Amino acid sequence: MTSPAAAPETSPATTPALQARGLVKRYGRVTAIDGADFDLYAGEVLAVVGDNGAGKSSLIKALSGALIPDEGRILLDGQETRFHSPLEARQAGIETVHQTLALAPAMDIATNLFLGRELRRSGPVGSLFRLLDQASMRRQAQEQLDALGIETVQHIGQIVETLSGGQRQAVAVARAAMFGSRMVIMDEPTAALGVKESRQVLDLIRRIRDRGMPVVLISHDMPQVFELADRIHVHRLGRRVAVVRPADATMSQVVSLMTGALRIGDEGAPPDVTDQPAPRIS
Amino acid sequence: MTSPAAAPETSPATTPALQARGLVKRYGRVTAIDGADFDLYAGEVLAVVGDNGAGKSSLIKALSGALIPDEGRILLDGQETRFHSPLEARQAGIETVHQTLALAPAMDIATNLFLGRELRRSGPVGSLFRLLDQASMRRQAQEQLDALGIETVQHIGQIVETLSGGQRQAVAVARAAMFGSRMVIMDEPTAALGVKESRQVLDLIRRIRDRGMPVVLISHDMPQVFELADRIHVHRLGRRVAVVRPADATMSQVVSLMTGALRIGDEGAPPDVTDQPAPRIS
Amino acid sequence: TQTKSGSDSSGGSSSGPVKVGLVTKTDTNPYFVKLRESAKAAAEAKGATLIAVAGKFDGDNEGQVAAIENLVQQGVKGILITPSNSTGILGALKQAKDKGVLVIALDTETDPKDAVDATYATNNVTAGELQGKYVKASLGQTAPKVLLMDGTPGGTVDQQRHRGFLQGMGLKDGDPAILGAAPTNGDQNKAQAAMENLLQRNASINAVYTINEPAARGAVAALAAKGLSGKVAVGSIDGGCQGVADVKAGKYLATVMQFPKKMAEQGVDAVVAFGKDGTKPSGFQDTGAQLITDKPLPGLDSKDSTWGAQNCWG
Amino acid sequence: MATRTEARAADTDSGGALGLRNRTTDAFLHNPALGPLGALIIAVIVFSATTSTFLTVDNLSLVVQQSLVVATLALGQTLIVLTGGIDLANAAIMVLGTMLFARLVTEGTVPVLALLVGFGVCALLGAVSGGLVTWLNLPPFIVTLGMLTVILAIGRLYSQGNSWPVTDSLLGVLGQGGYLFGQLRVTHGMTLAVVMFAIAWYALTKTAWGRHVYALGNDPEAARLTGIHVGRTRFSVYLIAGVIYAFAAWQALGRIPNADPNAFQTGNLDSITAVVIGGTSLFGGRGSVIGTVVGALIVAVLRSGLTQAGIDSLYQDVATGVLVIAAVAFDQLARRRSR
Amino acid sequence: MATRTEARAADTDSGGALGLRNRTTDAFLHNPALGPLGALIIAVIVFSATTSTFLTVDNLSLVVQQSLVVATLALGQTLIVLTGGIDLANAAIMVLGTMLFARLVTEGTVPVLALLVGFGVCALLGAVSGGLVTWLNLPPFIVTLGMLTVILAIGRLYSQGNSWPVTDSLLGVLGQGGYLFGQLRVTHGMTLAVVMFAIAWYALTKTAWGRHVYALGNDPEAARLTGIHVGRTRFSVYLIAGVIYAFAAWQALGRIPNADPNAFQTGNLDSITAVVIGGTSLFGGRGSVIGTVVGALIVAVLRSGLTQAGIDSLYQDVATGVLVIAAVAFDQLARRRSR
Ligand SMILES: Nc1ncnc2c1ncn2[C@@H]1O[C@H](COP(=O)(O)OP(=O)(O)OP(=O)(O)O)[C@@H](O)[C@H]1O
Ligand SMILES: Nc1ncnc2c1ncn2[C@@H]1O[C@H](COP(=O)(O)OP(=O)(O)OP(=O)(O)O)[C@@H](O)[C@H]1O
Ligand SMILES: [Mg+2]
Ligand SMILES: [Mg+2]
Repeated sequence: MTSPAAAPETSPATTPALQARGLVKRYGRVTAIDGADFDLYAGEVLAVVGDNGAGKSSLIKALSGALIPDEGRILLDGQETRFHSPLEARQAGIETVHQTLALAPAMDIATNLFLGRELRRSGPVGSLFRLLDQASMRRQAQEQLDALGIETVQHIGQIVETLSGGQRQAVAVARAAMFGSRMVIMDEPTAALGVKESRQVLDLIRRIRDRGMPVVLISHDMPQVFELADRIHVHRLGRRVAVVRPADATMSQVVSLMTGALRIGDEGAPPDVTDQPAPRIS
Repeated sequence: MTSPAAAPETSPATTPALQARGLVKRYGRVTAIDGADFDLYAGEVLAVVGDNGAGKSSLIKALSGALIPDEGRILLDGQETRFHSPLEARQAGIETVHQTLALAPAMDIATNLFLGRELRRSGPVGSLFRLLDQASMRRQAQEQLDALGIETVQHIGQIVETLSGGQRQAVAVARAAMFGSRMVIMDEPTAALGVKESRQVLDLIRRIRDRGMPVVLISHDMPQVFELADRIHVHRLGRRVAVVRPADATMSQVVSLMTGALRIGDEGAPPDVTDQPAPRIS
Repeated sequence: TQTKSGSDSSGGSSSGPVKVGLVTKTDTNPYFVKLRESAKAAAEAKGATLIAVAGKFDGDNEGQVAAIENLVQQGVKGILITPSNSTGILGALKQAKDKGVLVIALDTETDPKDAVDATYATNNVTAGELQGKYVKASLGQTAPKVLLMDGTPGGTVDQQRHRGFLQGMGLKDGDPAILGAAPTNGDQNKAQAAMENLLQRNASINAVYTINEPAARGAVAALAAKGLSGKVAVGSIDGGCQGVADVKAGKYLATVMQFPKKMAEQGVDAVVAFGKDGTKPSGFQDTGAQLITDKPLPGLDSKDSTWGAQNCWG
Repeated sequence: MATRTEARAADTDSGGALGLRNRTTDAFLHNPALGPLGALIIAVIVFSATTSTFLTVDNLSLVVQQSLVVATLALGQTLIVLTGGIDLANAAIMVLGTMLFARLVTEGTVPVLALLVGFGVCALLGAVSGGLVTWLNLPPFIVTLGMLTVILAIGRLYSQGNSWPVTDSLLGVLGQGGYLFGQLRVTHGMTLAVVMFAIAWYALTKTAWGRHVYALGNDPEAARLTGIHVGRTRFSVYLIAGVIYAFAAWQALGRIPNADPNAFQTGNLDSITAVVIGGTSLFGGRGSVIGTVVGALIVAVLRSGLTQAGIDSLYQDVATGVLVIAAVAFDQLARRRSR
Repeated sequence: MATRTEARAADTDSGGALGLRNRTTDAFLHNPALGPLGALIIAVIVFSATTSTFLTVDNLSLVVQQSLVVATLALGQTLIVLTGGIDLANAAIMVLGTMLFARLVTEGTVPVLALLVGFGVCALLGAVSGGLVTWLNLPPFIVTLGMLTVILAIGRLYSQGNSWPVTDSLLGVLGQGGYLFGQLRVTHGMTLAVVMFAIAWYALTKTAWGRHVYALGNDPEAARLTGIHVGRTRFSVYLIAGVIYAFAAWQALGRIPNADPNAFQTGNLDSITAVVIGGTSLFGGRGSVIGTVVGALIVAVLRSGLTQAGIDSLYQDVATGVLVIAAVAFDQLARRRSR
């Protein structure tokens, strides 16, 4: 597992929607990703769990083009890919909610939601004069926020840096939900959200999955993970140490895997399900 | 409850350690605090819960000097106080973990932990030449992080902006825990923390309370709140709508109070315990 | 383009004291400071008001044009100007003239000369030439090896003096006798650093041209540090009191004095006269350039530093 | 939905006086140009009251004409500052532009062609700065400082100590113009400036490109993560700024029909001043081109007004320094009020 | 604890080549002055190889002397830039200082007293800028631009067109000095500069105050929330910078015994250039005074070396512009390599 030069081991059964092998990323003395593997199958919710600093965010940054790994390969639907920027990943249909949210602080909610994907007016004013359709962007933004149950936002033109922590996070989640076309990656999307709002996001994730789009969910909330995930990817010290199915494992087993108290193969450890396709939800 | 001019209603029984009456803060069209009251008694853990954007962070910012309210009064041990800056609140012994963490991104962990409270060498090199005692700051910082169970930080000289989200939050919590001398206010301290790390922070909060210091805990995690809090302050639309005791209420009742589905006095609502001192833990 | 404000305000002002506008190139150069002080004194003596405005740097055409426009709006009778660039401000001057304002160039000519009603100026080419002739004469038969401490690259005065100096020396740009040149912006600090660096490269020189006296002082300091004091013929231009004192102290051989006070007084007088009865002066009046040295050389008219100290301008 | 309406109700029932205050607050927060505008208006009123010559249509037209070149330079500067950059080379690029225009025409090139060449070179120089900033990731201050030094030197080498008077009517056309209402002189340069500022305002506030420019200055990492064409946008800003400097060069020839390598040495600082007085943050991402117009006008008004008041240039400098600080302080106080 | 050790092991067993690479990476990340230092060394080597006169003790001493005044100005500038500010008035303050020193002594004041007055006035002017920035919350660019205009004008009014030659030995003492190893001329000014930079380095990296300065520039809001004396620290920086500018004034008189109101007109830009070349970010919070020394030296070395190489001044400008950009690009590439 430490060798990044391992032969490509694409599963014969189903090609994963997104796959990574032997990713490595070092920052001077710190090794953030240390030969990590990753498999995401179509139509599943894959939870990624791990201690703080295990390298979860770094992993998904590498998968979404935000970070260029020093070593390793990334395969999209079995095709080797290299994302040189987040833009390329987004163009490939991968939408990401980063832990840092990636919002422009001095701009308003609607603007942030449509940043980089603005709607233009129809007709020549749009195509020729490139006039933005602010009205419909605001309307859609409002709808999207309402759908997430964020009701305390007093107007959609509010500047993002003046929003509460949860409101800001909701904006970032709403954005990914609106635009994901191939898969959605969410890095702790409910960390700052209230009870009701978290619920809505979980519903949203289910709805996305039900449309056949896979979702990667990083979360520290075990009940949430067990409720939602089809498979659980356990990350530790920069690499994947296990993949388990919620049905096969208990929360405490997973926590033990995360902290290293238990290893795959140990007595009492749940079965590893790496490279087995997830059950299709239909 | 809408009138900020209401007569001072200090409880005759015990003087609250920190009390606020009729706080108001407006930002243009948005009203963040709308006549909020607040009571914190010695030796208790007071949970503050509420929807996203309810005004919890704004409230505790007003209590910790980070924000100057337009109206209202703040009383510290029964004495009316005005904090003109976070510094004044800190000097009064109020330590705060802000939701934004308030860390200097380009500086290292140890530096951030001791920012504004640096240790100097003993003897004339310290008093005359003001030489910092970097070694002991680093040692203490390491101890404090270890106590929180943050073990993935690879060296204490790591720059904060390169830390993972959870690691960063741990630094902010560790700082407040180290320096609080009168009370500690924590705004969603476990939002980005892992399972084990969250546990440690909860233990930490208990230990602080057991030293007799009151703790204000803002959290969206209901099980956590019910496990830890002595009283629960429910915030909604910029003001306090109820104070309940975990023993008297269920989680769903509290959530209903938060969302406005239930009001104090309604049938099925838990009893309001405003202004009643918390039971002393000894 | 007869507009109301021009004629109105100048008409209105004829009741009060005559307003005289002075536009210098900068406020920074001591030379211009003296010019404005003299003009102020002259105006006071004649019961006129002087409004002095300046560009921000040598070559600030835009600043001078705005200054002219604003002065015309203000209702001055006449404008005295040291034109920053000989042609850059002609349009504004023409408009001023069209509005009945008397325009006199001080210190520097315009090109063409009839863009102003009259000019009272030093001929900078002559001044440079005097320096060149003197330096050449002091070298005698020795073949010249010259360093040039220029002013601001491209400045009019800079070019005229430079050209004059080379004429006086009998050299041309690019002559192998010229071992180096550097812009100093007339700043002593820059001149010293430039001279130091040039000397590091080649210290076997025997003559130095300087654009003005601060540049000369910088050059002399660098020469002294190299132990070349007195071995190199240094000349300068300006005639400030400190420069004359430097000549007296033997720091450099000679300087060429200008007479800003004369220019200013004549200019103010002309505007006041114009304000009284409408008489316009005309033509070019050279206010002269005088070689000052304590080591007079045959064939060159010069005055000594004592005379210089009595006539220096600042 | 009920919740939101409730929240809004809480706001509206806070009553008349507060309502007004909240409305001014909002205005100040959403229009960063309002503060500078207030300062400008105050300055105009004061000068109109204290001098008899300031408030004449003639003079007002002049003040605007005097501010045109710096305002145009500052327009390009605003774009760059919005991305978190700074351009020290803008005036040098412009001056080189004036020299190209003038010299080419003097040497017999068709004026239109000379204009094209000049515009092309200015755009190219902007692109060089932009390329270095964007793709080598160098600090804009150093890049444009280096460009400044290089371009000034090239200009002087090209001019060989000459300056080039302009007689061609196309090159000088922006200084021409007619009278509005029979009195107010409106030059083509003014019209052009209005058009340019309007286009820039439109592009910055009504198109996706403009939003990306702001986002870039706001938080470059967030902009990158959202998948904005960060490099392309940043580069385009420098390129467009180069073109704007070419327009500034044309404006400059309209005002002073002479191309001089030594002109506008403080143009870079002057333009930054206009930008900052106009309320745009040097840290990027916050500000507006309207503020920049106001900033450029404030400087011109101060200069004109102080001269009309008969104040000597040295004292004028003192006054200008103090008043520029005061103008920005006024803006700050207005903002603080509304917080 | 086990976990951490394990993590470290993962790093060390990644082997020799990578280990080296990681170590250089760390060096570059922790010493922002390393890149500029590399550029300086390269420049020195190139000039030593291509000219016969550059690498002489004599010339090296000269280069250092030439860089002293700008380096001292840049020291004060560094402090201010670290807080996220900028000081356009520094050279003007310094020049006023030289004039006070020189004129007071010329008019008969005891030299020590003249020095005290000069230092006092410079400190006061720094404090005025600092006060406006700190307590009125105005942008440093505008405040110091206003101060620049005002101080320049005051200086000219005070000088009335004169410059003041300095003959007093105390005022000129920093230009004096002895020889080290019989050859290398070391002036007292050089010694003073070394002492000042050492103190500044110590204060910035070894004391609480220094950390607060960095924190302030890093994230002012975070600094405020942590309870740093934000106002006091910011103000102190401007005040101290003022005192440093007084030292620069003294240095200037040591080099050129003449106080001239028109000297050092580009001192502000030159000092910012040294700061930025030295790797300090204009956004604040990142950088070092060591970088600033290197930055100031790079500029002096380029000028001297290009002159030694016999390059004409205009072509020198072209080369300087290009090389300054190249120096910073070198730094960037070194950093990127190590990422
Ligand atoms: N730019 C960087 N420079 C140095 N170290 C870094 C950098 N980015 C991340 N790291 C380190 O890499 C490790 C993994 O970080 P990462 O953010 O991926 O963790 P994570 O699993 O997302 O943690 P969390 O649950 O706290 O968000 C951490 O130890 C972190 O300190
Ligand atoms: N500076 C500001 N300008 C305008 N509105 C603001 C500002 N700060 C806060 N608000 C608004 O005030 C309300 C309360 O915000 P606050 O941050 O206190 O909420 P919160 O209860 O902490 O929410 P969360 O649980 O999401 O952290 C929100 O609607 C927010 O948008
Ligand atoms: Mg993470
Ligand atoms: Mg909050």
